[in-house]
Amino acid sequence: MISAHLQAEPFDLAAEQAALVGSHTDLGAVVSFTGLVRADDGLIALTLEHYPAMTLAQMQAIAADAAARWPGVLGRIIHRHGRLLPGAPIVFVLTASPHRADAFAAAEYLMDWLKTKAPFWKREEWADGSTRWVEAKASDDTAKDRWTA
Amino acid sequence: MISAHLQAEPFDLAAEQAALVGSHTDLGAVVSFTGLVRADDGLIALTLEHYPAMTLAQMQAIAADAAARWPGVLGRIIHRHGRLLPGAPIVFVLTASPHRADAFAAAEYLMDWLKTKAPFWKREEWADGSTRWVEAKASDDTAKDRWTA
Amino acid sequence: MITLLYFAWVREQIGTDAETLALPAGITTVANLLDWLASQSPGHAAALADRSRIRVAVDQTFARGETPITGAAEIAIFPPVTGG
Amino acid sequence: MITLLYFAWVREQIGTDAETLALPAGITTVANLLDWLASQSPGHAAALADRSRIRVAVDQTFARGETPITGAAEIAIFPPVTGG
Repeated sequence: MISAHLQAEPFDLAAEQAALVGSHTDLGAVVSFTGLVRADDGLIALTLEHYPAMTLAQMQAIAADAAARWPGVLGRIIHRHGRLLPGAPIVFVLTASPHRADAFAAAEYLMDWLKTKAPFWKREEWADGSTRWVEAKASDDTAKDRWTA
Repeated sequence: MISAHLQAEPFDLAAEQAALVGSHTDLGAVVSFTGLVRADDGLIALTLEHYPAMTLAQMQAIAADAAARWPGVLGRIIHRHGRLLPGAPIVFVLTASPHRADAFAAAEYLMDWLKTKAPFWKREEWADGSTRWVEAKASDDTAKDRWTA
Repeated sequence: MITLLYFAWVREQIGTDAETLALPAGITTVANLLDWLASQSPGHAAALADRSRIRVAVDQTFARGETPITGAAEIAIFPPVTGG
Repeated sequence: MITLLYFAWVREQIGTDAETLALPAGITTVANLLDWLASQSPGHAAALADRSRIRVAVDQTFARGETPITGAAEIAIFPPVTGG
């Protein structure tokens, strides 16, 4: 079971990990990924726009897909939306499994999707007052393609 | 810079992550791995014996090696020793970098080493009163070999 | 009647985040819809000028130019997603 | 004088975690040392019976059978490490 969450609020790494592991005693490996808004030179803020009816459904679909590929993996993915400042946490993936290889593989798979295919659009605000919509990156498409080839 | 720590005490995931990221604003990706003592059927406790003069030095060497392979990565590795109960955290790797691929790769590299090459010996205590020294696993050697081939 | 949703710079260039309208006869695919929409205002024309930069979801499922839209309730038009 | 350290079941079978002793002449490699040590007591013999299960560090560096030990201060003898 891998759950998906879409929210404006920040998330609490330690609380999420404690909740996921819970009373499961067969888990030997827990992997977390936290994505932060990078303070690229002069970046003031990043705003994530999403498609309310579709974005969470797509996140739930990839979570179900990953759970089917790695049946022993428990996990959760969280993505924030709205206006975020540099340094803020923006995306979170947590996976747990008996052994480390599956936990790492599932976390990387989910992150490749979240970074490239999740229905978000990002608008950057710069110190000079300009704004810019981030373009989709070809390099991220390539990382995702490793899994579909 | 990747630091190495050897201790009997538990570690605090959120505090470690906050300390590592600190005031760095160029970090977009933070990966953590937490290894837990798995409660295999009837396991009462696991005791980790180490070689005081050598174990930490070896951990520091692999940390320096990983830092040289992935120059943009910051990190820390923590390994506990002594007697640990099922569910207890035993090993921790934290990496941070501008982009996710390096953070994941460095974390997996460090974990492969820690799980196979770190100078620890593990003794299991079982519910029937017996104890057993854990044997080195061939499968873990194989995972490590991916990096030296 | 069909609801059209716009996101990101498509929304900004068209000047609204949603509109509900009746499609003329003969508009049966995503490609037909984009051609017709582009003729509706200078904003629509500008937003849809470069079709390689436009993505479409029909009833919340990613679609292609030849995807039929007959009977669809909600069509979203947006730039390629940039992920998180 | 040289210090020998034992870990895990090697320590348990030999019955001590450390001993300091003078090596006889001719003990110049790790292999020589293990052969000689195995003759010192039934515990030593049992611990060192299967050399494929024995690993050695000379002055805190992993060593092989042919590694010279002349001048070494500390030699540790232990099972293959099992990691964390």
